[in-house]
Amino acid sequence: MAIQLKLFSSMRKAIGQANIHWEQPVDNAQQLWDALLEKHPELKPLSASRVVAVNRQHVEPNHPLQDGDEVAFFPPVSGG
Amino acid sequence: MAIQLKLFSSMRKAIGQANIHWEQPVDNAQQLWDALLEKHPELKPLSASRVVAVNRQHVEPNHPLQDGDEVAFFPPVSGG
Amino acid sequence: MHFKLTTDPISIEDATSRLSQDGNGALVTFSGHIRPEDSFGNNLSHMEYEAYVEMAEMELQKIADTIEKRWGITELVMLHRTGRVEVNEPSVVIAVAAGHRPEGFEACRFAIDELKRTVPLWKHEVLAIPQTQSE
Amino acid sequence: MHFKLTTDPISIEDATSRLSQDGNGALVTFSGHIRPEDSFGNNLSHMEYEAYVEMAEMELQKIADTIEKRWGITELVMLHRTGRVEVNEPSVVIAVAAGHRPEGFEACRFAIDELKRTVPLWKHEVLAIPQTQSE
Repeated sequence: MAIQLKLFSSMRKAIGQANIHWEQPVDNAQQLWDALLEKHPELKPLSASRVVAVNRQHVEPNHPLQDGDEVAFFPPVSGG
Repeated sequence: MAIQLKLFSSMRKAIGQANIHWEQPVDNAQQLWDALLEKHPELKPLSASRVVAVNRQHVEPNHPLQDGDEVAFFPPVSGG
Repeated sequence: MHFKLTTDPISIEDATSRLSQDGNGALVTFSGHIRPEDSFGNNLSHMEYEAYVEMAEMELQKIADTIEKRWGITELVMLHRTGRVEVNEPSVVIAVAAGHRPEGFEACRFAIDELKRTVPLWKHEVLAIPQTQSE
Repeated sequence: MHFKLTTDPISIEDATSRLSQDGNGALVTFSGHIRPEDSFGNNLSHMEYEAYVEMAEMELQKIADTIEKRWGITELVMLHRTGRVEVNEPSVVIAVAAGHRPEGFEACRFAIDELKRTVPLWKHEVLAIPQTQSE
Protein backbone atom coordinates (compact mmCIF):
# COMPACT_ATOMS: atom_id res chain seq x y z
CA MET A 1 0.00 0.00 0.00
CA ALA A 2 1.32 3.43 -0.98
CA ILE A 3 -0.36 6.59 0.28
CA GLN A 4 0.78 10.14 -0.32
CA LEU A 5 0.18 11.80 3.03
CA LYS A 6 0.05 15.60 3.25
CA LEU A 7 -0.01 17.78 6.35
CA PHE A 8 -0.83 21.49 6.45
CA SER A 9 -0.67 24.40 8.85
CA SER A 10 -0.46 23.37 12.55
CA MET A 11 -0.25 19.66 11.59
CA ARG A 12 2.72 20.33 9.35
CA LYS A 13 4.38 22.54 11.94
CA ALA A 14 3.87 20.00 14.76
CA ILE A 15 5.97 17.35 13.07
CA GLY A 16 8.06 19.58 10.81
CA GLN A 17 7.09 17.67 7.67
CA ALA A 18 4.62 18.46 4.89
CA ASN A 19 4.75 15.21 2.89
CA ILE A 20 5.06 11.60 4.03
CA HIS A 21 5.22 8.55 1.82
CA TRP A 22 3.13 6.08 3.79
CA GLU A 23 3.35 2.29 3.20
CA GLN A 24 1.98 0.67 6.38
CA PRO A 25 -1.43 -0.90 5.56
CA VAL A 26 -4.49 0.95 6.89
CA ASP A 27 -8.18 0.51 6.08
CA ASN A 28 -9.44 4.04 6.43
CA ALA A 29 -8.48 7.65 7.21
CA GLN A 30 -9.07 7.26 10.95
CA GLN A 31 -6.68 4.30 11.11
CA LEU A 32 -4.10 6.30 9.23
CA TRP A 33 -4.41 9.17 11.71
CA ASP A 34 -4.13 6.77 14.66
CA ALA A 35 -1.03 5.15 13.20
CA LEU A 36 0.44 8.60 12.54
CA LEU A 37 -0.20 9.56 16.19
CA GLU A 38 1.85 6.58 17.36
CA LYS A 39 4.83 7.85 15.43
CA HIS A 40 4.16 11.53 16.19
CA PRO A 41 2.43 11.90 19.57
CA GLU A 42 2.99 15.67 19.27
CA LEU A 43 -0.03 15.65 16.91
CA LYS A 44 -2.34 14.44 19.68
CA PRO A 45 -3.48 17.93 20.82
CA LEU A 46 -4.62 18.59 17.23
CA SER A 47 -6.88 15.52 16.97
CA ALA A 48 -10.03 17.39 17.95
CA SER A 49 -9.75 19.93 15.13
CA ARG A 50 -8.58 17.47 12.46
CA VAL A 51 -10.06 17.77 8.96
CA VAL A 52 -9.51 14.97 6.44
CA ALA A 53 -9.41 15.11 2.66
CA VAL A 54 -8.91 12.13 0.38
CA ASN A 55 -7.93 12.81 -3.20
CA ARG A 56 -8.67 16.53 -2.57
CA GLN A 57 -12.23 15.94 -1.39
CA HIS A 58 -13.53 16.42 2.13
CA VAL A 59 -14.43 12.99 3.59
CA GLU A 60 -15.59 11.43 6.85
CA PRO A 61 -12.91 9.83 9.07
CA ASN A 62 -14.12 6.32 8.24
CA HIS A 63 -13.53 6.89 4.52
CA PRO A 64 -11.85 3.73 3.15
CA LEU A 65 -8.37 4.15 1.66
CA GLN A 66 -6.92 2.56 -1.43
CA ASP A 67 -3.49 2.17 -2.84
CA GLY A 68 -2.36 5.40 -4.48
CA ASP A 69 -4.68 7.70 -2.50
CA GLU A 70 -3.62 11.23 -1.57
CA VAL A 71 -4.65 11.85 2.03
CA ALA A 72 -4.42 15.25 3.72
CA PHE A 73 -4.84 16.21 7.38
CA PHE A 74 -5.23 19.84 8.34
CA PRO A 75 -6.89 22.13 10.89
CA PRO A 76 -10.03 24.13 9.99
CA VAL A 77 -9.33 26.46 7.09
CA SER A 78 -8.65 30.16 7.77
CA GLY A 79 -8.29 31.84 4.38
CA GLY A 80 -9.76 35.10 3.23
CA MET B 1 -44.32 86.59 -2.05
CA ALA B 2 -41.34 85.31 -4.04
CA ILE B 3 -40.81 81.60 -4.53
CA GLN B 4 -38.12 79.96 -6.56
CA LEU B 5 -39.91 77.09 -8.27
CA LYS B 6 -37.92 74.25 -9.78
CA LEU B 7 -39.13 71.43 -11.99
CA PHE B 8 -37.24 68.28 -12.87
CA SER B 9 -37.44 65.35 -15.25
CA SER B 10 -40.94 64.74 -16.68
CA MET B 11 -42.29 67.90 -14.93
CA ARG B 12 -39.61 70.02 -16.55
CA LYS B 13 -40.12 68.37 -19.93
CA ALA B 14 -43.92 68.76 -19.79
CA ILE B 15 -43.77 72.55 -19.65
CA GLY B 16 -40.32 73.06 -21.16
CA GLN B 17 -39.09 75.11 -18.22
CA ALA B 18 -36.82 74.22 -15.30
CA ASN B 19 -37.05 77.39 -13.22
CA ILE B 20 -40.00 79.69 -12.53
CA HIS B 21 -39.98 82.83 -10.45
CA TRP B 22 -43.33 82.59 -8.68
CA GLU B 23 -45.01 85.65 -7.09
CA GLN B 24 -48.72 84.74 -6.79
CA PRO B 25 -49.54 84.20 -3.07
CA VAL B 26 -50.03 80.58 -1.98
CA ASP B 27 -50.26 79.07 1.52
CA ASN B 28 -48.71 75.68 0.97
CA ALA B 29 -47.10 73.39 -1.59
CA GLN B 30 -50.40 71.83 -2.65
CA GLN B 31 -51.87 75.27 -3.46
CA LEU B 32 -48.76 76.08 -5.47
CA TRP B 33 -49.13 72.87 -7.48
CA ASP B 34 -52.84 73.59 -8.09
CA ALA B 35 -52.07 77.12 -9.25
CA LEU B 36 -49.32 75.78 -11.50
CA LEU B 37 -51.77 73.27 -13.02
CA GLU B 38 -54.09 76.11 -13.99
CA LYS B 39 -51.32 77.69 -16.01
CA HIS B 40 -49.93 74.39 -17.27
CA PRO B 41 -52.72 71.79 -17.59
CA GLU B 42 -50.20 69.57 -19.39
CA LEU B 43 -48.82 68.77 -15.91
CA LYS B 44 -52.11 67.18 -14.85
CA PRO B 45 -51.18 63.59 -15.84
CA LEU B 46 -48.14 63.88 -13.58
CA SER B 47 -50.07 64.85 -10.43
CA ALA B 48 -50.29 61.31 -9.11
CA SER B 49 -46.54 60.78 -9.06
CA ARG B 50 -45.64 64.27 -7.82
CA VAL B 51 -42.90 64.56 -5.18
CA VAL B 52 -42.42 67.88 -3.34
CA ALA B 53 -39.30 69.33 -1.77
CA VAL B 54 -39.12 72.66 0.05
CA ASN B 55 -35.69 74.15 0.63
CA ARG B 56 -34.20 70.85 -0.55
CA GLN B 57 -36.06 68.71 1.98
CA HIS B 58 -38.80 66.22 1.23
CA VAL B 59 -42.09 67.54 2.66
CA GLU B 60 -45.79 66.70 2.75
CA PRO B 61 -48.05 68.53 0.24
CA ASN B 62 -49.61 70.65 2.99
CA HIS B 63 -46.22 72.04 3.97
CA PRO B 64 -46.64 75.83 4.50
CA LEU B 65 -44.65 78.13 2.24
CA GLN B 66 -42.83 81.34 3.12
CA ASP B 67 -41.37 84.17 1.16
CA GLY B 68 -38.02 83.16 -0.28
CA ASP B 69 -38.66 79.40 -0.26
CA GLU B 70 -37.20 77.13 -2.91
CA VAL B 71 -39.89 74.67 -3.98
CA ALA B 72 -39.24 71.71 -6.28
CA PHE B 73 -41.67 69.34 -7.99
CA PHE B 74 -40.42 66.16 -9.56
CA PRO B 75 -41.41 62.56 -10.30
CA PRO B 76 -40.07 59.66 -8.20
CA VAL B 77 -36.29 59.58 -8.37
CA SER B 78 -34.58 57.07 -10.68
CA GLY B 79 -30.87 57.43 -10.08
CA GLY B 80 -28.27 54.72 -9.65
CA MET C 1 -16.85 60.38 3.61
CA HIS C 2 -16.74 61.75 0.09
CA PHE C 3 -19.40 62.20 -2.56
CA LYS C 4 -19.40 63.72 -5.99
CA LEU C 5 -21.84 64.34 -8.83
CA THR C 6 -19.87 64.69 -12.01
CA THR C 7 -20.15 64.73 -15.78
CA ASP C 8 -16.73 63.03 -15.99
CA PRO C 9 -16.28 59.26 -16.13
CA ILE C 10 -16.09 57.58 -12.71
CA SER C 11 -14.49 54.31 -11.66
CA ILE C 12 -14.12 51.94 -8.73
CA GLU C 13 -10.51 53.07 -8.49
CA ASP C 14 -11.61 56.70 -8.15
CA ALA C 15 -13.70 55.64 -5.21
CA THR C 16 -11.32 53.25 -3.46
CA SER C 17 -8.37 55.63 -3.80
CA ARG C 18 -10.23 58.01 -1.48
CA LEU C 19 -10.70 55.42 1.26
CA SER C 20 -8.32 54.74 4.10
CA GLN C 21 -7.78 51.00 4.36
CA ASP C 22 -5.80 51.37 7.58
CA GLY C 23 -7.30 49.12 10.23
CA ASN C 24 -10.17 48.15 7.92
CA GLY C 25 -10.30 44.47 7.03
CA ALA C 26 -13.07 44.66 4.44
CA LEU C 27 -13.63 46.74 1.34
CA VAL C 28 -16.92 46.38 -0.56
CA THR C 29 -17.72 48.21 -3.77
CA PHE C 30 -20.79 48.45 -5.95
CA SER C 31 -21.00 49.96 -9.41
CA GLY C 32 -24.14 50.26 -11.49
CA HIS C 33 -23.66 50.14 -15.23
CA ILE C 34 -25.83 51.21 -18.17
CA ARG C 35 -27.35 48.11 -19.68
CA PRO C 36 -27.44 47.94 -23.47
CA GLU C 37 -31.22 47.49 -23.70
CA ASP C 38 -34.29 49.04 -22.11
CA SER C 39 -36.93 46.88 -20.44
CA PHE C 40 -38.64 46.28 -23.80
CA GLY C 41 -35.48 45.01 -25.42
CA ASN C 42 -34.84 48.16 -27.47
CA ASN C 43 -31.19 49.08 -27.97
CA LEU C 44 -30.01 52.10 -26.03
CA SER C 45 -27.84 54.75 -27.59
CA HIS C 46 -26.94 56.11 -24.15
CA MET C 47 -28.44 57.34 -20.89
CA GLU C 48 -28.90 60.95 -19.74
CA TYR C 49 -28.88 61.68 -16.01
CA GLU C 50 -30.44 64.77 -14.53
CA ALA C 51 -29.83 65.92 -10.96
CA TYR C 52 -31.22 68.38 -8.46
CA VAL C 53 -27.64 68.92 -7.39
CA GLU C 54 -28.01 70.91 -4.18
CA MET C 55 -30.68 68.60 -2.78
CA ALA C 56 -28.84 65.48 -3.98
CA GLU C 57 -25.81 66.50 -1.95
CA MET C 58 -27.95 66.90 1.15
CA GLU C 59 -29.53 63.48 0.63
CA LEU C 60 -26.14 61.84 0.09
CA GLN C 61 -24.97 63.41 3.34
CA LYS C 62 -27.99 61.92 5.13
CA ILE C 63 -27.09 58.46 3.83
CA ALA C 64 -23.53 58.92 5.09
CA ASP C 65 -24.80 60.08 8.49
CA THR C 66 -27.06 57.05 8.82
CA ILE C 67 -24.24 54.68 7.88
CA GLU C 68 -21.92 56.22 10.45
CA LYS C 69 -24.61 56.05 13.12
CA ARG C 70 -25.73 52.50 12.32
CA TRP C 71 -22.43 50.77 11.58
CA GLY C 72 -19.77 53.21 12.82
CA ILE C 73 -18.42 53.39 9.27
CA THR C 74 -16.87 56.65 8.11
CA GLU C 75 -14.92 55.39 5.10
CA LEU C 76 -17.58 55.78 2.43
CA VAL C 77 -17.40 57.16 -1.11
CA MET C 78 -20.38 57.73 -3.41
CA LEU C 79 -19.89 58.93 -6.99
CA HIS C 80 -22.69 59.50 -9.50
CA ARG C 81 -22.60 60.64 -13.10
CA THR C 82 -24.78 63.40 -14.49
CA GLY C 83 -25.37 64.15 -18.15
CA ARG C 84 -24.58 61.61 -20.82
CA VAL C 85 -23.41 58.12 -19.82
CA GLU C 86 -22.56 55.50 -22.42
CA VAL C 87 -23.72 51.89 -22.46
CA ASN C 88 -21.69 49.65 -20.07
CA GLU C 89 -20.15 52.66 -18.30
CA PRO C 90 -20.84 53.00 -14.57
CA SER C 91 -23.38 55.66 -13.65
CA VAL C 92 -22.80 55.15 -9.94
CA VAL C 93 -19.92 53.83 -7.84
CA ILE C 94 -20.03 53.20 -4.10
CA ALA C 95 -17.12 52.02 -1.93
CA VAL C 96 -17.12 51.20 1.77
CA ALA C 97 -14.17 50.25 3.98
CA ALA C 98 -15.23 48.52 7.20
CA GLY C 99 -13.70 46.59 10.04
CA HIS C 100 -15.28 43.32 8.96
CA ARG C 101 -17.24 42.06 6.00
CA PRO C 102 -20.79 41.79 7.38
CA GLU C 103 -21.08 45.52 8.05
CA GLY C 104 -19.17 46.29 4.85
CA PHE C 105 -21.70 44.41 2.71
CA GLU C 106 -24.67 45.77 4.68
CA ALA C 107 -23.54 49.39 4.49
CA CYS C 108 -22.71 49.22 0.78
CA ARG C 109 -26.07 47.65 -0.02
CA PHE C 110 -27.84 50.20 2.16
CA ALA C 111 -26.03 53.07 0.42
CA ILE C 112 -27.11 52.07 -3.09
CA ASP C 113 -30.65 51.17 -2.01
CA GLU C 114 -31.06 54.53 -0.25
CA LEU C 115 -29.49 56.41 -3.12
CA LYS C 116 -32.02 54.91 -5.51
CA ARG C 117 -34.86 55.69 -3.10
CA THR C 118 -34.07 59.22 -1.95
CA VAL C 119 -31.46 61.08 -3.99
CA PRO C 120 -33.03 63.40 -6.61
CA LEU C 121 -31.52 62.00 -9.78
CA TRP C 122 -33.42 60.94 -12.88
CA LYS C 123 -32.39 58.81 -15.79
CA HIS C 124 -33.62 59.28 -19.32
CA GLU C 125 -33.11 56.51 -21.83
CA VAL C 126 -32.04 57.59 -25.28
CA LEU C 127 -32.81 54.84 -27.77
CA ALA C 128 -30.58 54.00 -30.69
CA ILE C 129 -32.20 54.96 -33.98
CA PRO C 130 -32.27 51.84 -36.15
CA GLN C 131 -30.36 52.22 -39.41
CA THR C 132 -32.60 52.31 -42.47
CA GLN C 133 -31.91 49.09 -44.28
CA SER C 134 -30.83 49.40 -47.87
CA GLU C 135 -32.69 47.13 -50.27
CA MET D 1 -15.15 32.41 -14.19
CA HIS D 2 -11.54 32.89 -13.23
CA PHE D 3 -9.62 32.07 -10.08
CA LYS D 4 -5.99 32.33 -9.11
CA LEU D 5 -3.80 31.60 -6.12
CA THR D 6 -0.72 33.75 -6.37
CA THR D 7 2.28 35.05 -4.45
CA ASP D 8 2.03 38.33 -6.41
CA PRO D 9 0.03 41.35 -5.22
CA ILE D 10 -3.62 41.29 -6.26
CA SER D 11 -6.09 44.15 -6.72
CA ILE D 12 -9.73 44.90 -7.42
CA GLU D 13 -8.67 46.09 -10.87
CA ASP D 14 -7.02 42.71 -11.57
CA ALA D 15 -10.35 41.11 -10.82
CA THR D 16 -12.73 43.49 -12.57
CA SER D 17 -10.58 43.65 -15.72
CA ARG D 18 -11.36 39.95 -16.22
CA LEU D 19 -15.12 40.44 -16.08
CA SER D 20 -17.38 41.19 -18.99
CA GLN D 21 -19.67 44.07 -18.05
CA ASP D 22 -21.68 43.68 -21.23
CA GLY D 23 -25.35 43.38 -20.35
CA ASN D 24 -24.56 43.30 -16.64
CA GLY D 25 -25.99 46.21 -14.68
CA ALA D 26 -24.29 45.49 -11.37
CA LEU D 27 -20.70 44.91 -10.34
CA VAL D 28 -19.96 44.02 -6.72
CA THR D 29 -16.47 43.51 -5.34
CA PHE D 30 -15.10 42.43 -1.99
CA SER D 31 -11.50 42.60 -0.85
CA GLY D 32 -10.20 41.38 2.48
CA HIS D 33 -7.18 43.22 3.85
CA ILE D 34 -4.60 42.37 6.50
CA ARG D 35 -5.45 44.31 9.63
CA PRO D 36 -2.50 45.87 11.49
CA GLU D 37 -3.22 44.11 14.79
CA ASP D 38 -4.11 40.60 15.91
CA SER D 39 -7.15 39.94 18.10
CA PHE D 40 -5.11 40.70 21.24
CA GLY D 41 -4.01 44.11 19.96
CA ASN D 42 -0.45 43.03 19.13
CA ASN D 43 1.10 44.68 16.08
CA LEU D 44 1.50 42.45 13.08
CA SER D 45 4.63 42.42 10.98
CA HIS D 46 2.82 40.61 8.16
CA MET D 47 0.70 37.57 7.40
CA GLU D 48 1.79 34.27 5.83
CA TYR D 49 -0.76 32.26 3.82
CA GLU D 50 -0.40 28.57 3.18
CA ALA D 51 -2.50 26.70 0.61
CA TYR D 52 -3.30 23.15 -0.40
CA VAL D 53 -3.23 24.41 -3.95
CA GLU D 54 -4.72 21.50 -5.90
CA MET D 55 -7.61 21.06 -3.49
CA ALA D 56 -8.16 24.82 -3.18
CA GLU D 57 -8.68 25.04 -6.93
CA MET D 58 -11.28 22.28 -6.78
CA GLU D 59 -13.11 24.02 -3.92
CA LEU D 60 -13.06 27.37 -5.76
CA GLN D 61 -14.54 25.64 -8.78
CA LYS D 62 -17.35 24.25 -6.57
CA ILE D 63 -18.15 27.76 -5.36
CA ALA D 64 -18.31 29.01 -8.95
CA ASP D 65 -20.55 26.09 -9.94
CA THR D 66 -22.95 26.81 -7.07
CA ILE D 67 -23.10 30.51 -7.97
CA GLU D 68 -23.85 29.72 -11.59
CA LYS D 69 -26.55 27.24 -10.58
CA ARG D 70 -28.17 29.44 -7.92
CA TRP D 71 -28.02 32.89 -9.54
CA GLY D 72 -27.15 32.19 -13.18
CA ILE D 73 -23.99 34.24 -12.73
CA THR D 74 -20.91 33.27 -14.74
CA GLU D 75 -18.91 36.49 -14.43
CA LEU D 76 -17.01 35.74 -11.25
CA VAL D 77 -13.36 36.26 -10.33
CA MET D 78 -11.69 35.04 -7.13
CA LEU D 79 -8.05 35.87 -6.37
CA HIS D 80 -6.18 34.83 -3.22
CA ARG D 81 -2.64 35.49 -2.10
CA THR D 82 -0.30 32.81 -0.82
CA GLY D 83 2.96 33.39 1.02
CA ARG D 84 3.76 36.73 2.61
CA VAL D 85 1.13 39.49 2.59
CA GLU D 86 1.85 42.90 4.13
CA VAL D 87 -0.43 44.82 6.49
CA ASN D 88 -3.27 46.63 4.67
CA GLU D 89 -2.70 44.67 1.46
CA PRO D 90 -5.59 42.56 0.18
CA SER D 91 -5.21 38.82 0.74
CA VAL D 92 -8.38 38.06 -1.21
CA VAL D 93 -10.34 39.83 -3.95
CA ILE D 94 -13.70 38.75 -5.32
CA ALA D 95 -15.62 40.42 -8.14
CA VAL D 96 -19.04 39.54 -9.51
CA ALA D 97 -20.87 41.05 -12.49
CA ALA D 98 -24.61 40.40 -12.41
CA GLY D 99 -27.75 41.54 -14.17
CA HIS D 100 -29.04 43.37 -11.12
CA ARG D 101 -27.73 44.32 -7.71
CA PRO D 102 -29.59 41.91 -5.40
CA GLU D 103 -28.01 38.81 -6.93
CA GLY D 104 -24.70 40.64 -7.32
CA PHE D 105 -24.49 41.35 -3.59
CA GLU D 106 -25.77 37.90 -2.65
CA ALA D 107 -23.36 36.04 -4.90
CA CYS D 108 -20.35 38.11 -3.81
CA ARG D 109 -21.17 37.60 -0.15
CA PHE D 110 -21.73 33.89 -0.73
CA ALA D 111 -18.38 33.58 -2.52
CA ILE D 112 -16.33 35.06 0.33
CA ASP D 113 -18.31 33.22 3.03
CA GLU D 114 -17.85 29.90 1.24
CA LEU D 115 -14.19 30.59 0.52
CA LYS D 116 -13.58 31.13 4.22
CA ARG D 117 -15.54 28.00 5.09
CA THR D 118 -14.30 25.46 2.55
CA VAL D 119 -11.14 26.44 0.66
CA PRO D 120 -7.98 24.91 2.17
CA LEU D 121 -5.99 28.05 2.97
CA TRP D 122 -4.46 28.93 6.33
CA LYS D 123 -3.19 32.21 7.64
CA HIS D 124 -0.29 32.57 10.07
CA GLU D 125 0.17 35.83 11.88
CA VAL D 126 3.75 37.05 12.17
CA LEU D 127 4.00 39.55 15.01
CA ALA D 128 6.22 42.60 14.88
CA ILE D 129 9.14 42.22 17.29
CA PRO D 130 9.05 45.24 19.60
CA GLN D 131 12.22 47.32 19.47
CA THR D 132 14.34 47.03 22.60
CA GLN D 133 14.12 50.40 24.28
CA SER D 134 17.41 52.12 25.02
CA GLU D 135 17.72 53.46 28.58
